[in-house]
This record gives sequence, C-alpha cells and structure tokens, in this order.
Amino acid sequence: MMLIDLAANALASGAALGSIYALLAMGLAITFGLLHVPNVAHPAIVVAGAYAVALANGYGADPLLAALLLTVPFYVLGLGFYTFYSRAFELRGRGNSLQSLTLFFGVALVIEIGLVIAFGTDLRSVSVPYVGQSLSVGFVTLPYRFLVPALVTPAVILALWLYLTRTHGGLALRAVAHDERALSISGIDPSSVKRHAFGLATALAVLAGAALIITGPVDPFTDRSLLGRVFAVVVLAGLGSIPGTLVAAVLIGVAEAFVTTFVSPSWAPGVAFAILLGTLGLRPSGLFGASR
Amino acid sequence: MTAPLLSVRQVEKTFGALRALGPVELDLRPGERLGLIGPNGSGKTTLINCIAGLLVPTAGAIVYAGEDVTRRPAHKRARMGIARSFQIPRPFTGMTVLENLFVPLDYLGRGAGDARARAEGVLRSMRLDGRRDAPVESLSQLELRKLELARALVTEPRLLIADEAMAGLADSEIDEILSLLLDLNRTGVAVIMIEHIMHAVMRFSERVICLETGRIIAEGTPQSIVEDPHVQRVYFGEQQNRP
Amino acid sequence: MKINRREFAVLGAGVSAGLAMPAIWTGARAQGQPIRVGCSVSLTGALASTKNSLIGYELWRDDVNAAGGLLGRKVELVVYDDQSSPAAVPGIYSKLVDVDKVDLLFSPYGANLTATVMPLAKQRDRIIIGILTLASNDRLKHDKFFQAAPWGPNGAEDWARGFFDLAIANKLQRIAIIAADTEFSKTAAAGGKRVSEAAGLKVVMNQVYPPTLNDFSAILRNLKAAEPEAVFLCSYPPDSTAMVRGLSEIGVGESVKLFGGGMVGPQYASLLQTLGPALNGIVNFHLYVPEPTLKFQGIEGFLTRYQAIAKERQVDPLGFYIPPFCYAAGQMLSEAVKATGTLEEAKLAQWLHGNPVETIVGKIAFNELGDWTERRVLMAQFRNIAGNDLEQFRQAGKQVVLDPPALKSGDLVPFAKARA
Amino acid sequence: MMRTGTFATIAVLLGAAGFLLPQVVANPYYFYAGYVVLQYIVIATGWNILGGYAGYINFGTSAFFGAGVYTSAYLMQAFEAPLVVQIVAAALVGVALGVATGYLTLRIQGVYFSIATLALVVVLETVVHNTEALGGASGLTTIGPPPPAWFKGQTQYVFCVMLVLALLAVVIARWIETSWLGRGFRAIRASEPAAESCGVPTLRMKLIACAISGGIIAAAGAPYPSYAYHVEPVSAFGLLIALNALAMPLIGGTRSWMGPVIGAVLLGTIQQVATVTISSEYNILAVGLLLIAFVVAAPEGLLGLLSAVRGGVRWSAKPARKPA
Repeated sequence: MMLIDLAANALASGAALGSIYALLAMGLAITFGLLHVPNVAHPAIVVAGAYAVALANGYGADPLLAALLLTVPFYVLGLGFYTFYSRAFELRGRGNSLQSLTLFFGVALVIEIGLVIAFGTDLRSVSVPYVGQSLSVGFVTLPYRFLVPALVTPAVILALWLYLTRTHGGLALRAVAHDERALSISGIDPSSVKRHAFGLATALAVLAGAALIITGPVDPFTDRSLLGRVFAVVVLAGLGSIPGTLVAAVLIGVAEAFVTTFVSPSWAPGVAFAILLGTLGLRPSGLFGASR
Repeated sequence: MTAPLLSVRQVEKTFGALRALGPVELDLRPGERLGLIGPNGSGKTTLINCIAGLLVPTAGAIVYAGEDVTRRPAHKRARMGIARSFQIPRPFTGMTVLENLFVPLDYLGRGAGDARARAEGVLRSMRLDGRRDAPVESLSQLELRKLELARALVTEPRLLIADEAMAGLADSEIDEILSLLLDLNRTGVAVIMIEHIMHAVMRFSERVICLETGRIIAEGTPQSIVEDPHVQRVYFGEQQNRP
Repeated sequence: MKINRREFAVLGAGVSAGLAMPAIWTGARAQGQPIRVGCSVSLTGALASTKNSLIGYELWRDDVNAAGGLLGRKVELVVYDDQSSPAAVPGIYSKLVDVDKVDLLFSPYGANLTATVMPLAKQRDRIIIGILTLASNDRLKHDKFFQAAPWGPNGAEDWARGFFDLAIANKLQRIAIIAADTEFSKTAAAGGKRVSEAAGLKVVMNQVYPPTLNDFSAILRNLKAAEPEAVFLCSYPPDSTAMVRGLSEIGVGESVKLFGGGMVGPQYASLLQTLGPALNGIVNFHLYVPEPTLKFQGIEGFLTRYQAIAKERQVDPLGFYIPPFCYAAGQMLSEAVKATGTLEEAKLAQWLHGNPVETIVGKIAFNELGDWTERRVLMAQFRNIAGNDLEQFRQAGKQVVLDPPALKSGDLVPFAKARA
Repeated sequence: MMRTGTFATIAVLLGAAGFLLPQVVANPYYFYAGYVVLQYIVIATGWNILGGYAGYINFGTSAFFGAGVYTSAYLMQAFEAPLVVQIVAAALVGVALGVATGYLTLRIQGVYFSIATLALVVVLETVVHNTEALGGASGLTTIGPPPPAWFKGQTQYVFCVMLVLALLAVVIARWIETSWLGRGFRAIRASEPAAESCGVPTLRMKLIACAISGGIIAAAGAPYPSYAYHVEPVSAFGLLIALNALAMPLIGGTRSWMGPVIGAVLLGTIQQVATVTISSEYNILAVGLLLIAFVVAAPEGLLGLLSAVRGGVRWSAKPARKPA
C-alpha cells in the first residue's frame, strides 16, 4: 500500500518535473534539433529570461503573463543573435561545431556576467499566490509550483506542433531542417527562416525561464547545472522531434523521481545521464529520431 | 566464361518504409566497363554504396572475387581491391595532394618504401604532379575530380566505381577524364561508371544498365540502351528538360 | 602548418612578457609602506553570494586606518577573485605571499577552498585567519591558524550540536537526518548522527541527496512515513527553498516538533524575503541575529554601515551571516599587532593563543588548533514572520535564540504550534 | 612544419631549462602559475588529438581529467604510490575510459558524440560523490612525501613533472600528426565515408584516438593532488577544464600540434594574469568576449591567421560544394 502510494507520487512529480525539463529544452530542440546549431548558451538565455520575469514580478506582474509579453522582445533579441551568428559563420560558409560551440560558450559566459553585473549574485525568485500550496488527488500530492509550469509545456508543444505542421512558416522551417537547397529553389530564403526559428527559440527561453523561477530560485550561474540535462533531453528525444522532447523529458523526470524515492537521491543525476549514454549506444538517433 | 569479379544477388535496401533499391541482380566480369544510368533517386548511389560497403543491404548478397562480402565493412573491401570516387569530391582537407594519396597507401599496405614513388607516379599519369604539394583547399573542380580518381587508383584496385566523376566539367575536361579511365581499364581494372553525361557513358561502356525506382529496367550494349523505348521514356524524356 | 623561428620567437616574447607582468606592478616594500593583508574572495562562480565578505574586510581596514593605522602604517587589502574554484587558490596565495609580499593572510571562504591553502601556510609558517572554514586545521595542526567563525572545538562534528542538545532537552526520541551531498552538510550530518546515537536517540532516517536536486517531494514523503520528532536538515540555498516550500506543499506530518538545524540560505535576505511566513517554526543555525542577548560592542554600527554599502553593490542587504566575521577576522589581527607591537608572526600567534580578543561578534578565545574554545553557533527559531517584508528581520523576536543557553532569548515552541 | 632535428633540440633544451629553473628563479609563484599553463598544454594537446585531428569534439574533457585526478589521489591515499606510478596509472585509466567512451559512442557522430561525453562527466562525478573511498563531496586531502631536494619545493617539483608531461604530450602529438595515424585521423575528420573507402578502419581509428587523447588528458590530472594537496569533485570535474580544453586549440589552431600549445600558453597566461590583476567579474567577461572575438575574427586560430596574413592558403575548409 505504502509502496503504491510512493510510486504514484514519484510518477506524478517525475512527470511534472519532466514536463518542465521539456519546456527548458524546447528552444534547444529547435535550434539544435532542427537547425543543428549547438546553442550551449540556451540555458543561460533561459536564466536571463527568468531574471526578466522576476523583474516584471517585482512590479506585481504574474510570471507567466509577464513571460508571455516578454516573448516579443526576446524574439527580437533572438533575431539579432542569429544575425550575428550567421554573419560570423554561415554566410562565410565555414561554420563547424567546434567554432559554434566555443562561440556559444563565450556568449553564455557573457550572459552570466551580464546578469551578475546587473542584478548581483543573490538568488532571485518570484512571488505568486499558488507557491507553497499543492493539489491533492487521492494519495497523490503535487505542488502547484511544479504543476502550473508543467501544464504550460503541453500547451506550448501543441502550439509549436500546430505551427510546424499547419502554417507556411512552420513548413518552411521544417523544410530548412530537412534540406536547405530544396527551399532556395522554391524561392524562400533559408537564412530568414532560420533567423525566425532562432527568434522563436529565444522567445521559448523566456517561457522556460518563467517556469524555472516559479519552480525555485535562480542565480546567474544556474544555467551550468541545466546545460547537461537539456541537451540530454534533446538528444534522447532524437533531434528534430518536438513531441518526442516531452516524452524524453518525462522519461528522465520519472526515472529521476523513482531513483530518488526507491534507491537514493544521490544517484539521481547520474541515472538520467546513464539513460542518455545507454540510448546513444543502442540507438544513436534517439528515441524518436529517424534512423540514419 | 570466366568467373564474375562481382555478383550482386537479389540485393534490396530499404530506409524505413522507403524502398530505395531492388531487388537487383548483376554480374561484372574482370576488366569489364559497365555504365550505370538512371534518373536522380533511381538507386544508383544506393547500389554502389552497397557494393563498396558503406551500406549493408536489407536483403540479398554481394559476392566479390568469390567471397561473400555482404556484411564486410568498407575498409576491408577496399583492401580487397574495390575503390571508389565520390559524386561530390571528398578530399581530405588539411592535407596536401600528395598526403591525400598517402592515406590509402598507409592503410591498404602497398609497401611503405615505394609509397611516395607510387603516389608521384599516379599524380604524373593524372597530370596532377604540378599540384603535388598544394593544399587540397586550393584545387579547382577538375583537379578535385582527378584527385578523387588518383586516390582511388593509387592502391591498384581491381574494381573502380566512378560516381559521376565528370559532373560539372567542361567537354575537354571530360575527355581528359575519359581517356584516363580507358587507360586504366586497359591495365585490367573493371570500371563501373555512374554518369548523367550520356555521350560519355555511351562512349566508355561495353554494357549499360539503366535503373529506375530501384530496379533494372534495361540492360545491354550502349546502342541498344539508347534505342530502348522504356529507357527513352523514363530517362531521356526527363533528360530533355535538363539544362 | 609552417611557422618560422622568428615568428615563434615573437610569440614567445609576448608570452614571457605576460608572465613577467605581475612582477612589474609589485615593487619592493619598505618600512613606512602600508601593511598588506591578502586573501581571495569568490566574486564569481557558485560561491559568488559570499562576496559580501569583502565589505567586512573593507570596513575593518577603513576603521583601522581612521584610527591611525597599525604600528603607524596604513593597512592595505590585496584581494583576488578565486572564481569559487579550489584549483585557482594555490596560485593566488603564492602570488600574495611570494610576489605581493603581504604581511598577513585571511583564508578563502569555506573548507574546500581553504584546504588548498593550508599546506602552503604551514610550509611558509604564515599566520592565517580561517573564514568560515570547517575543520581546516584538524589534519595539519598548523599553530598559526585561527578561526573567525564560532564553530567551536571539534567543529566538524559539533558545529550543529546545539540542535541535538535542543532535541535532547525537549525529550525528542526519533530523529531524521537529511543532508545535501556537500562537504559542509555531510560532516555535520555525520556528527549529528554520532551525537544522536550517543544520547540514545533513534535515527529513523539518514539520507543524502545531491545538491542539484530540485524536487523534494519524494524525500518529504519518505520523511513523513518515518514519523520523526526532530528533523535535522543540512541544505544549501536552492534546496533550502525547495524544502521549506515542500513543508507547506507536502507537509512533514504531525510528529515533527523540531525542524531545521543546518540549512544554509535562511541567513540571507533574498531567501528570507522569498520564503517569509513559510519559515515560521523552523529552528536553524545562524551566526548573528538582532536579539537583545547579542548586543556586542560595535556590531550595530557595523551593520548600519554595511547595509548602506550592500544596497549599492547589490549584495545581501542584511549582512548578518558572513561580513561581521570578516570584520572580526581583521580585528583578531589588528588587536594582536597592537598588543605585541610587531608583525612577527610567531609573536602574533603566541599572543592570540594566550589572550582572548574582543570583537564585534563577541569575545573570542582560541584553543591550540585555533578554533574558538567555546561553540557560539546560534540555533534560532523563526517566529511571527508575517508577509515578505525584509524590515521585520532587522527586529528582535523574529529569530529567537534557543541555544547556546548563555545567549538564549526564548524557549522552543513546537514546530506545528509555531507555524499555526 | 618544424624539422624533426630542430624539434628534438628545442624539446631537449626546454626540458633541461625547466629543470634548471628552480635553481635560478627563487620566487615560487612563477612555478604555481607555470604549472597551470603547462597543465593546459597537456590537456589541450591531448584534446586536440581527438578533437582537432579526428574531428570528434570532446565536451567531457573534465571526465578524463577528473578520472586522472582521482586515480592518483586514491593511489596516494591508499598505497602512498610515488608520483610516477600515479601518472602511469592515471594515463592507463584515461586510456581505458577513452576506449569505453569510444565503444559506447562508436556509431555516433558529430555533436551527438559531444553530448555523450558531456553525460560522461555527470556520471563519473555522481560515482565519485557516492564513493566513500574517494571522499565523496568532501574530497581527499593529499599530502605526499616531500619532493627530491634538487627541486627546492613541492611546486617546483610538480612544475618540472608537468613540463616533462607537456613535452611528452607534444612529442606524441607531433609524431601522430606526421605519421599514418595522423593522416588517418584527418581523413576521418574530412569525410568518414571517403576514409573508409580508402581503407581507413574508421571505427578502430576512433577508438585509438579516444584512447590516446583520454590517456594524455588523464595524465594531466595526475599531478594535481600533489599540486593542490586537496581534491574534491567540483574542481576535478569542473566546467573550466572542459571549456579551456576546446577554447585553447581553437585559439591556437587545431590542425597542427603547435596550435594547442600556443593557445594554452596564451589563454592560460591571460587567465593567470587576469586572476591576479583584473580579478573581478570582468575577468570572466573578458574571457567570454575573447572567445567570441576569436571565433569571429580568427576561426582557424592564430596559426591560421598567421598563414592567411602571410598570403598563404587559408586552412579553413571551403563552403560545402553544391553538386552540379
């Protein structure tokens, strides 16, 4: 009885946590998964987004509402960021992963220090009425600070999926991911599609930032502990699979919750990455990626 | 009749739900010149990737020099004398032309002592000796095509697969490559030529095979292929629309 | 790649210029020159929240200089950023000692950073003041090490002993120990376990979790199931927050009378403000709280000045936790120099071993390992916190001192009752 | 490329000079700083064998470095093994870890490989955290026997040991670069299918590159316990090692053995100097901006820039050619 109780709760909180991981990884699923740009600065952008949300929350704004409004400036920021990136690489046709990795590492450092200079090093958080309360269904209890951001993810994924499959812009984006050349023949400029995708990913980062800071406090260096996990999610999902991102993230979240509950919390981080290593060894294309 | 150098037996290759090739049945005599034609996406490259070992067929067998090599990795087939060039030249960047030729010499064990002499000999025969110490990044399109062939030839293969070795070249350059391949064939090397440039294939080949949607739709002398109505419809029909 | 020798020489010259640079701006030192006191501070990286220690040092320096300096010489600080990385520390302290020729040293923040300095301090026989380090001298037994933090003798095991004394005094039998997998937390948890077992308490749960964990519901559920009466929690700021929130989200059950002990985080304004009333009832360690029993000479003036600077630099606006002890570390040195009239380290160390020092955090006497002879870690209970206003934490009665008995300002109110 | 005779002479002279240095330079600080720079020469050189020559970007350098650190710390604690034994054992552990990584990621290419190595760091760090014999989060205090008198001090001693390691690493890298092995690696980097077709056993070559690279990086970690006297997981598996390991070859140039050396000396020195001069948040900001600037302005590193300035042929690959 006790066992079922613990297992059910582990499943619920693991799923909620996984759903939040998916949101954190969503922007990366676009830039890295679809465009193959290894944006290791993505977690830093998420943290920057969290700070922006915290700032708005300081004036009394609801974090999620604030994040929704902030997607616009972040989208523009993303456009600018990609323009810079493509000036540096793709137009000169010499981008390789070592150089992009180093570039984005540099960008992540600059964002971290920018946050330190602007906001100091103390932990930041938001105040929302539902933090500190939880939803109880039967013997399952789930804190709202996990539940609320966790529910954002399916909505975002649905919107993204509709966008990618039902709109012209989304189809163009998928076409770019698939084959750039085909697109330039049909008269669409791939670099403008990519710029747009980068803006989209950056806008998603601010939503993820809101989810992150509702869950718990952040400091300017929080991105370092997120980096591994978000990449794990994207790769486990298989590059380019947006719904797969949710499944993979939930898988990691649930695995961590079960190990935390039944083995020992101190093994939890290792287990998530062991799953990743195992998956890469057995099925390099990820769970939902097309086999190559 | 001599034993075939290469037998492709009922080879099929599928990618997920997509059938890219087959089943295909094909024999090649030692020293034969075979042309392989077909529209884009007809499975030519898939077929030669199966022969060269970069792809493992989904079904069927590939027998080379009397041995079943179906599951053998490409580098082992290279050691058995199968060499290939790539449709898009894939030079080893960061090296000179000469160093590019050292790679197959190093790994296919054709004696370290005379490696340099051999490599220089091949470069001379390809008229690339002038660019011996040039970094491959500085080569022209023709030179890159020649380097692809030189790298394939330096280890004295028994079978050369030339994948669109003349694409993007001017007519005089095509003639140059063609004569190189004919010279080579005269030394007893079998050649499979994949080509969109029809007059080149027809001039070069003893036998031509036409693929469409993964299957052989016609096989015969160049003359009979050109006259084949089926080939004309699926292939030349499309060809006329090409610039 | 071709590179000729001349170009290589140019590169080489640039590099050696880089190496020589530090020597250029550190001239010889002579009498009449300032007395230099050196240390590293974590301005960046994971420990960056401790950079407010710098304000403590600076205020000490300013006060000493305003009073005419030491031995007629001005005091000067030489501070480098160690980026929270132990790997950077040996080089920095060698620079301080060998190039900058500092006269006196403070340690970096915390045990892991300090562990890489102690052998150097011992080899060179230098006096060094430990800044909130734990058990840093237990192994080397350097006779010139002095601790600025009030962990007391045998600090590794006993710094949180007050919590267990409270449990014993209140006749609590079942204890749960939960600790983050970090050096500070784990030693405290191990010490707590030993103390509990020695006192005949039953340890019903003993759990270590990784510092990156962000969901504590599983731990809390296991905790609830174990029905402890006291919960000793050793956590770091992000997990302290998660745990405190979990208290209201998941709950810990009716059995718990005493909760807290070793949580790092609720000493800082940002967390106090964030958590507000959710903290009520928790008994946690602190090094200073504004209770009437802790009116040390100079502490209030120090905090007023600190808080003005902290606001400007965007660091912890309260400054109860680290900065007073950095100031006190300075006082330990300046008092010793004044009393002995020398900078000779053997004499300074001898004096410090023999004489208690009056500081803004109280009177400190040192044992042979340089630790305080008496533990003065406070166990304080959060009470009557209302809303998220920071001002209330500057008032007495919000963090009531329960232990040590000498400084006590109130008695334990059982956990559930204090939260109601 | 430097001629072998010249190279050998310079290497021997540098080694001899290093060993005489403690007799000449009295101030230990330069040995502390020098040790770190030399350590990065070893790490960057080791990294470049897999990352630069073979084109497999290892994100998880700190896994190998940390494995070396902990191997030697453990041997020191448990058996009081001498430093040489620690280094050899660390290198062997690094080789084994490299082979294991190689096997696990045998069929993974490109950025997938990088992510897998990133995961390796977390897994190893978790194992160390949970292993009592390795001290867990508290780490191990590692104070060994005093060094030979000739060196005048522990730091001078580990400096000289690291110098030997650096010279060895560079000799290995240079040998690989000019041998069949290096040609094979570079062929893989340029095109795996083409390399296969030229008879290069790409999978086995990848294992070899992982093993050599892993062994060198782990060896770089071996003297760390003797240098810092204390090891703990956060710095042994720190991000800084992984970041520097890829930034340094990039800054110097990845095509030649000299690139990582130049990058390590340059960036390592800048970091050492910045630590004790700027010493604030702006230090890391400067490193970040430097990385960005280099990637944008000199994507093939200083060596690439140098040959471009001299009118030589740029080493960077041309844009992917579109098929006709």
